[in-house]
Amino acid sequence: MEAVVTNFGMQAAAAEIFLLTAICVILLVDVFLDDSKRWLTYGLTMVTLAGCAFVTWHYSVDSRVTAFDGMFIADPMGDVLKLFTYGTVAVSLLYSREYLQRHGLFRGEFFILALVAMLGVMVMVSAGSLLTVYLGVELLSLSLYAMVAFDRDSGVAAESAMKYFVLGAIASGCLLYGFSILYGVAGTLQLDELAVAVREVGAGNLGLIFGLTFVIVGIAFKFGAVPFHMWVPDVYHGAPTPVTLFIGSAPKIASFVLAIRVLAEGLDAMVASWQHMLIAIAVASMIVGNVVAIAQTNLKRMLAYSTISHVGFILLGILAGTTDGYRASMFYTLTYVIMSVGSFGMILLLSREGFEGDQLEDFKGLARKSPWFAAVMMMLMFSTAGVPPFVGFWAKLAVLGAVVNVGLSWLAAVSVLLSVVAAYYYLRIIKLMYFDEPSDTYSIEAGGTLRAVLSANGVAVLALGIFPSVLLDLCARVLP
Amino acid sequence: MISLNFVLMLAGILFALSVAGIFLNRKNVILLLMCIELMLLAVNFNFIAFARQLGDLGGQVFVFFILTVAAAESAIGLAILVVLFRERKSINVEQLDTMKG
Amino acid sequence: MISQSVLLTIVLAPLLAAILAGIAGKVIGRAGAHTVTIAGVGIAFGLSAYVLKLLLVDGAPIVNQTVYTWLVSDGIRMEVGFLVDNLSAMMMTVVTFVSLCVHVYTIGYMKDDPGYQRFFAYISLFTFSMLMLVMSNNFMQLFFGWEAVGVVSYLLIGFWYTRPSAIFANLKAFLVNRVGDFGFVLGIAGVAYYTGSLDYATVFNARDAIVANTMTIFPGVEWQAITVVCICLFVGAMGKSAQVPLHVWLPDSMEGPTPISALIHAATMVTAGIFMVARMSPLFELSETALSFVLVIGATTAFFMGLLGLVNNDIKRVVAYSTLSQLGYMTVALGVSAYAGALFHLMTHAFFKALLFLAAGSVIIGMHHEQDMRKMGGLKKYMPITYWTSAIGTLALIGFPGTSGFFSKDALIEAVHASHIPGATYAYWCVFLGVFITAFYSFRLVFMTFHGPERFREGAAHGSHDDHAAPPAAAAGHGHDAHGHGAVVAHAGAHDDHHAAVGHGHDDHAKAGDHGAAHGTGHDDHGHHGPVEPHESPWVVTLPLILLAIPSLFIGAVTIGPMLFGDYFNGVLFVSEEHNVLGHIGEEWHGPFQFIVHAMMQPPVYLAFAGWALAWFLYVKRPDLPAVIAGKFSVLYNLFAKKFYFDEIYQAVFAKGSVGLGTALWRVGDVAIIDGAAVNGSARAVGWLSGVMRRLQSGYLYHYAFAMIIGLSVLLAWYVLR
Amino acid sequence: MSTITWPILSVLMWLPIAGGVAMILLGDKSIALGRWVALITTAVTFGISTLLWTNFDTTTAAMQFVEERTWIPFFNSYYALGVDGFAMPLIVLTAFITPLVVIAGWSVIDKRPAQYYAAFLILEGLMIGVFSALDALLFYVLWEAMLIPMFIIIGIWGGPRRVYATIKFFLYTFLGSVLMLVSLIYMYLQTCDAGQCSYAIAEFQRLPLGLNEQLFIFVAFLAAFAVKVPMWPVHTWLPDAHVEAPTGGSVILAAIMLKMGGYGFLRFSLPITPDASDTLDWLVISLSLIGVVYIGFVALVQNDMKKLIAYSSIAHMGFVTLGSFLTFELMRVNSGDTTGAAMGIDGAMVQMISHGLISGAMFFCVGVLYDRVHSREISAYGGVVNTMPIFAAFMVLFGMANSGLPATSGFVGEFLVILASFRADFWYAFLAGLTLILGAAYTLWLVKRVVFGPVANHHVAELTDVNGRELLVLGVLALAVLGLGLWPAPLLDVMRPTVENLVQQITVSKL
Amino acid sequence: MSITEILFYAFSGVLLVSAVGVITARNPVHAALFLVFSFFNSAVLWMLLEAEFLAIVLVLVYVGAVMVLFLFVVMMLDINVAQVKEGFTRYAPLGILIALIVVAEIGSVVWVKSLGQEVTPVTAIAAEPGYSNTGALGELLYTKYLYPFELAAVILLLAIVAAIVLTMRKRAGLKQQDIGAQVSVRAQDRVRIVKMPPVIEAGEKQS
Repeated sequence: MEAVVTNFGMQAAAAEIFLLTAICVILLVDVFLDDSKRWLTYGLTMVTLAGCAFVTWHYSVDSRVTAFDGMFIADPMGDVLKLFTYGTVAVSLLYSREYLQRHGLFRGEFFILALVAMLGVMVMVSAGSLLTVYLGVELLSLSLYAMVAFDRDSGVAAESAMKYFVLGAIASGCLLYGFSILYGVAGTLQLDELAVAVREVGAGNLGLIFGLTFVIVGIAFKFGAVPFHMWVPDVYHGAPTPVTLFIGSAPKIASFVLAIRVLAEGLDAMVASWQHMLIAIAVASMIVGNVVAIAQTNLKRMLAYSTISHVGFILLGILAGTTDGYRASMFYTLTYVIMSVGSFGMILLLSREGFEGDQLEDFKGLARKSPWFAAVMMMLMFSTAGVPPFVGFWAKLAVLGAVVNVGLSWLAAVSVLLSVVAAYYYLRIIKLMYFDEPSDTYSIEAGGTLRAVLSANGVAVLALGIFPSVLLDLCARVLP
Repeated sequence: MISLNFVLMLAGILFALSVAGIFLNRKNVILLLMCIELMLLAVNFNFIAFARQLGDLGGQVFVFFILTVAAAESAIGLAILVVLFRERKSINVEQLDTMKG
Repeated sequence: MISQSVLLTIVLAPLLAAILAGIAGKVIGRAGAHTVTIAGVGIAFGLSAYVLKLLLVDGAPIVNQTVYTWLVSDGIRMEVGFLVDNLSAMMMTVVTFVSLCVHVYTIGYMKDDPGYQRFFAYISLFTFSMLMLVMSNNFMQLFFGWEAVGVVSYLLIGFWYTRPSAIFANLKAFLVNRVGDFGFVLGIAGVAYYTGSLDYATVFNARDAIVANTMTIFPGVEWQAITVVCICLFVGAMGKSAQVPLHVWLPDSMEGPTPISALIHAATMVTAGIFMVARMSPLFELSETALSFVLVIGATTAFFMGLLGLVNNDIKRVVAYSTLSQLGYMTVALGVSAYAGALFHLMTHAFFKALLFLAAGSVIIGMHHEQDMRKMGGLKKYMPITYWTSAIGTLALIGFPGTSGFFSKDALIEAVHASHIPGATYAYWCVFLGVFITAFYSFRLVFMTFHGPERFREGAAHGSHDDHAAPPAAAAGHGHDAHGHGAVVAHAGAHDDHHAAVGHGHDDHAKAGDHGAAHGTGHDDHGHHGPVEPHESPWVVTLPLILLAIPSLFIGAVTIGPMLFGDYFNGVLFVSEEHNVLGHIGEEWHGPFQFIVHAMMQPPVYLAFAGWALAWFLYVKRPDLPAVIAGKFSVLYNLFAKKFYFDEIYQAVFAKGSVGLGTALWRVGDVAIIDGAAVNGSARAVGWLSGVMRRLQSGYLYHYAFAMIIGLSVLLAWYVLR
Repeated sequence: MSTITWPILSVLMWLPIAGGVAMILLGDKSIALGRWVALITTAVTFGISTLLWTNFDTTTAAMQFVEERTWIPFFNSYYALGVDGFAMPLIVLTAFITPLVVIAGWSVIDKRPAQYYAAFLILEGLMIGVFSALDALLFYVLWEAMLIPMFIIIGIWGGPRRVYATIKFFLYTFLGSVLMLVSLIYMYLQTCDAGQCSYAIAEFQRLPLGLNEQLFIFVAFLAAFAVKVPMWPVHTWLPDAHVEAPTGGSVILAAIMLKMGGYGFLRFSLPITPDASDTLDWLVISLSLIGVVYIGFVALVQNDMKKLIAYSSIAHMGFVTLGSFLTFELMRVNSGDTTGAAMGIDGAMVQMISHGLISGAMFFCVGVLYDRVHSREISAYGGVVNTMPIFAAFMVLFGMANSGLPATSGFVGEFLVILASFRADFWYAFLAGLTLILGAAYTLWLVKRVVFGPVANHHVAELTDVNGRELLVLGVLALAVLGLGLWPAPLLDVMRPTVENLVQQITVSKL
Repeated sequence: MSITEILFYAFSGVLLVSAVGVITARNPVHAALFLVFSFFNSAVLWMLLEAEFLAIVLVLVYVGAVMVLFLFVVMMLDINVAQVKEGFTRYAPLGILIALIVVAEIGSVVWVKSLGQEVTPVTAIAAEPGYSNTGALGELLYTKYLYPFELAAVILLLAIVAAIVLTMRKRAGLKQQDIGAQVSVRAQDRVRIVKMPPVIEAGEKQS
């Protein structure tokens, strides 16, 4: 009997393999550690991330390579996004360490779940088939559900996890339903074949549009776009801050790549159809996100609504359906992740024993207590609001350019006007920090690492704002 | 022969039922989880019908994975449910409203 | 040749003096300040006279040269330059001469004032400004001088800045002037539009371009551009020369110290408007409508403002109303194209009116800063120089044959008589009757002040003070001797509602009180109570009186020939043939003496005598009658006493109206509509929307799911089932 | 020709920013040193800016001292700086005012002084950048970035309602400018269609645009610039911002930031959308005239000194917009003849510079009083002249300048604009001319109530006259106001080729 | 109509009925059992749709494992059955409306418009001799779908980790057997041999 030898092209997936192996190792190591030695798990996680980065960098590709019979795609965009994901996760975990320790959450499983979630992101980044897309989505989602509920002593965490779970499952159901219709009409699960089949069948095919609608719902949910956004505020609010931080960062890259892989690669011929749907969703997101954010008093919740509005902007780039749009959207995603990580990092910085630091009021008079971190937060907020010279502005500019370029100037106008509304609640934080007097005398207790990384994060927002080419050119290069 | 449309319609009705179930159930989270299972079942019907229609096993493979994932999902969902019940002593959906606005 | 450096020196000497006295006043001291400024003005006067001599005697050519280019915009070159011809040389000489007199006079008049240096700085600055005005060769610089004299006037009226009435008056003066300037600027803009230049010579050469144009200001009504431009320009003159209805500032300007009343509000600044219109004669000649307008305005001012002088008891205000009236005469002359007549009267008036004011000031000093004529009387023997000089001034003012005022006024009336433009008849009757009124109030002043019983000792008996019935003063039983600490009372009275709208019986005494208060010590001789003993003023005061009395008497006879009927203003003033009333009169010109003889056969002279006689009768012979007459004609009396209610109307309509409009625009427009409804309203709307939309985030899982399903259904319905 | 070979504009822009960063690093502890750092930085900047003037070639409308470096290839955006006759005077004005602000805050600011100076220094750099940017994107970035320090300045060092004021200020201006961003993007994409993608302003000016496109772009620009100027009815942020801002903030706001709007009209609106400007000039002119008259009346009834001056700023800025937009009406009325257009623009520019000096000075004056009495209410004063004669002299001088007295700079711009607007329409000139009355009324009434009169209360009685520092600031400004009023020709000479070029540019239809 | 079709329609009907039962049952246990019943029906239908392996897996994995888990949890959590369905009827009309809308939308596409495609005859999978659905699937899973297969494994691992981390907790006071400790215990840990000096009482000697 002849063995069927298939060249799976495994080195393309070297990073994933490395990561999976590392996860198993950490899992095993962690079992034998008692609580005082958890730092080892943490350290190993960091090493793993570094290793992943090395492997990804080492096996990086110049052009698209498929592996596992087309199930896996390695391309420059994927490599960049993966590297970025590692960085984001690493920074998130760095920010989170002290909080986790304080709240008794500094357990090996947290890192395992984080790494698995990251694996999910990577799978989505490299997905070549609707099936791998689905598995990536689930890998990520399931980890996140567990992470949200990770603080077992927190009722709100469990509540938000439950909401997240149920709604996420519905979204998965919709996504799958859409996949199934696409599969039925196009006859394939492979994204590249799907693209060909769509052209054969015709982009205006009713079945395809039908399936597409369900897919859009799934994607919009993962993004947290209106009206599929309802989970976002509650989950951001209820989850332990490190988890909120985590959800606010790497999964956004995943959502972006999900849209890119499915819509831009698989269903690129149907751009006319999904463009319209995304316009509606994007506008609704920007309106709801920005308007409701104004009424928030909890910073995490406010940032959740702000996320929703930013998702609207990310979608703007995607819905343009042009390479420039995808680039813009990718740039937006990456910068948003940087800003989001920094913002939640600030909450973690402020938190201490018995103090979450997630109320807006907690930022009162920060400029007095810590001028530097107030400045960091200010830069983050201005950047998030899209005020130059911070990087957030370039992100907005890029997507607006993409939108105007496809003749949707009105959409650009609407979005900039809404960004004015958005500016209000960001300014409010700056107001609290700078214009109000502190209401307590506690000082920041966070350790050196957190301070250093967060500082770097803030400076990055400014530096990238002055020299946005660093990142923009990268996006332009990997999305030819 | 069983028509494709019929199966798809069956799946569609199942999907709609599960959706209605999620909306109607306001007391018990477990029922929501069950509705989700129902929803996945509907999707599975689609895949199987299409697989048969297309003469392609890809759909069946997908169903296989959906079943696997659904099992894992149930496990995690139930685990969250347990945590929730421990904290709240209730799994009443109407009481899951501490966060809003 | 007149060199530019001479002209620059004329202008800059007072300026430098002003700067020195103003900035380094503390350093150079009081004596230093007046030395410097008098030197500056003296130089200016000397050189002005020299320039006049060069022009007249040596036949030097007219100077029209640029000092520097102020700016060039859009091809229009705006320059600072001098035009020195016979007109400006005359003005320069008059201005610097009167100014010099006033400078000297001020030494005496202001000797106790803490703002001594400041005052000298101001009047020197004024001299500079006035010189810039008259020497200008273009509209821009004219406007500069125009405004600059306005500012100095503003500063000087408000010289005693602690007095509410003074700072009310100066604001009022400036704003009313600004109304005129507003028209003036529009006129300048029109000139620039039609001729493309601001330079006099160029403009006058290009005046046909204006005539050729019409303007549609109100839809459907075509106006001659020249008429619009000229009327706009004249509106400027109305402001500066206090013509009805922009005259209201001038009586109030008497809040300022008397020397500046003489210098600015009688002799020089207020005649700037006359000067300006004369300068613009090439333009005005082209628009009969504008001339008629000028004529009617002038005539109205001449007659009706004179009426107000009949009933006023404030010595300065009476002179001020006579100034208004005389300015009206000049304007009438302009209106009938007798520009030379206007200028001639301007010059003579400058001398005799400055004289009258300074004399009034001298009386005021002598009376220890009392201005109410009812408290004077019989001063003749205490203040002989003042008496005689003011008598000369009065005679000149009423046009007593042979005095300078006689020549100018009589020629003027003749000119009006000879004119046939619309409004000339009205104007003639106004100026004609005005002669009588002028004579009456002028001698009323003289008789009340210098003749009759010596009322100043019975101060306490006068409980009521006509406009200034300040109850505290009456209650105090001191009458109106609010010197020294009484200043407080004066303020109280001024504060409540009078402001400058109503005449103030006294001028300088309050100041003395203020200073007393400010210094924390009593004031020397001005601060005491009780009856005052009048005394003749020091030589620095009387010398200028004498100096001014001389030209008041003689300058008319000397200069009437060349100025009115000769070629003095050849090439400067332009009179079209059909308007040339002076030329018409000039045909019968045979020298001053014949002029007097001729005039003696005309009614105006006798009218003047009649006024004189009536004044004598009422104020010397039967001093009890005026009150009776006032009672009989109380309506008329009140109308005059309230100055035709101009102030009240302006106060109600413009001042209150503007404030009301501003408040309405602010409260309603800005605060309520723009800010309240639009800006904060949209902010509130967003906030409200936020509140509503956040309720959608109910916290209930099934609602969330419901939203998703709705979203799905809508997307399906929209995109699939289209 | 300019003989400067080193990147003078970059130095001008970055030197203050570097100084500002240094201030932040120095911190409040070494503020004694810090003040000198701030002063020296701004003084040196001013010194360098005078080189700009002396080396300026007044014969050409072309950009001078041009620097260009690739910045963001993704957007084809360049770090391109350069000045012409519009930008250069404004840069010099900026560099001139800022040292005065530093001096004015010398011993007054005791709350977080390092940050205070840093904010002003950074603001200065950004403002200079705005005026010298040749790349629309660079312009926009700096334009918006400028809001941040001002937001902070008002918010931290402002008065009791500072938060409301500063957020209103920020959102108002932000709202205005975001629409401009969209139109910039739009034009960028149009240049792409034309072949060479570019954000260069010069390219935008050359870009052929249809009337409808122009109208949209024009309206977007109008939103941005009208808010900044500010024009009625989008002016209400200004009084609030001024009232609450610290003295230095008010000065910068009034003296320079408002000029951005006028500069924007001249640099963007007119040359880029000449046909839309032609179509909509009635709108701008009407708003300007409403501004002059309406705001004049509103200013009259203000009880707060700063608010009054703020309103007067709005009225004065009305002349800038009026002057800038006269060209088209002139051409219509005078059958294509553009005579007077250049005068209007000249007037607008002079008015900007002059208003920069005068309003700055007026705010300094208010600041001097506020530092002593801590009230901005007019009714809290009265008879200041009795205790502060020197100050009173300055106040009267600047008040006169504010009401457009000849020989002060305030006259020149108004005069030119009135002259020019008469050519277009008698009523334009008439309404604009009303400022002669209204301006005098509100300014001098203010002066009357504050400066003149008897000593109103014990606060006034205890006042001390200006100290040396204040005297320096006010004196320098007074000299500048008088200097510009007495001899504006150099300023006009510098602008002439640029103005003529602009007039020529906007009279050529893009259609 | 062939017997397959009749069976299919019949089981479909039962499936829908039991699905309705799932969402309307008052008692969660009943709901779970309805769900089990639905799965059984589905398994039959899948059989008819020639997905034999999946049908078996559905029964084994779902009914055998997942639903047992559900029932276990239902039993474990003490739920007040009485109030479970409160308010159900209040929202029923809206729920039914939603369901109908979704059905209508889906139906209009898949039923009325047949996904916008020609209705093509079913191309049955070639039932070659010895064809085994299980075998075919298995071959695919280990070749073409190896990567997803591995991922599925990770998901299961994740589920294990997650379920443990969320539910396993060491309660205070809980007595547990520590086998390691038991094994590694040494004699000396348990028995302490205490040497005591002999105490001789004087009286004893005498006895």
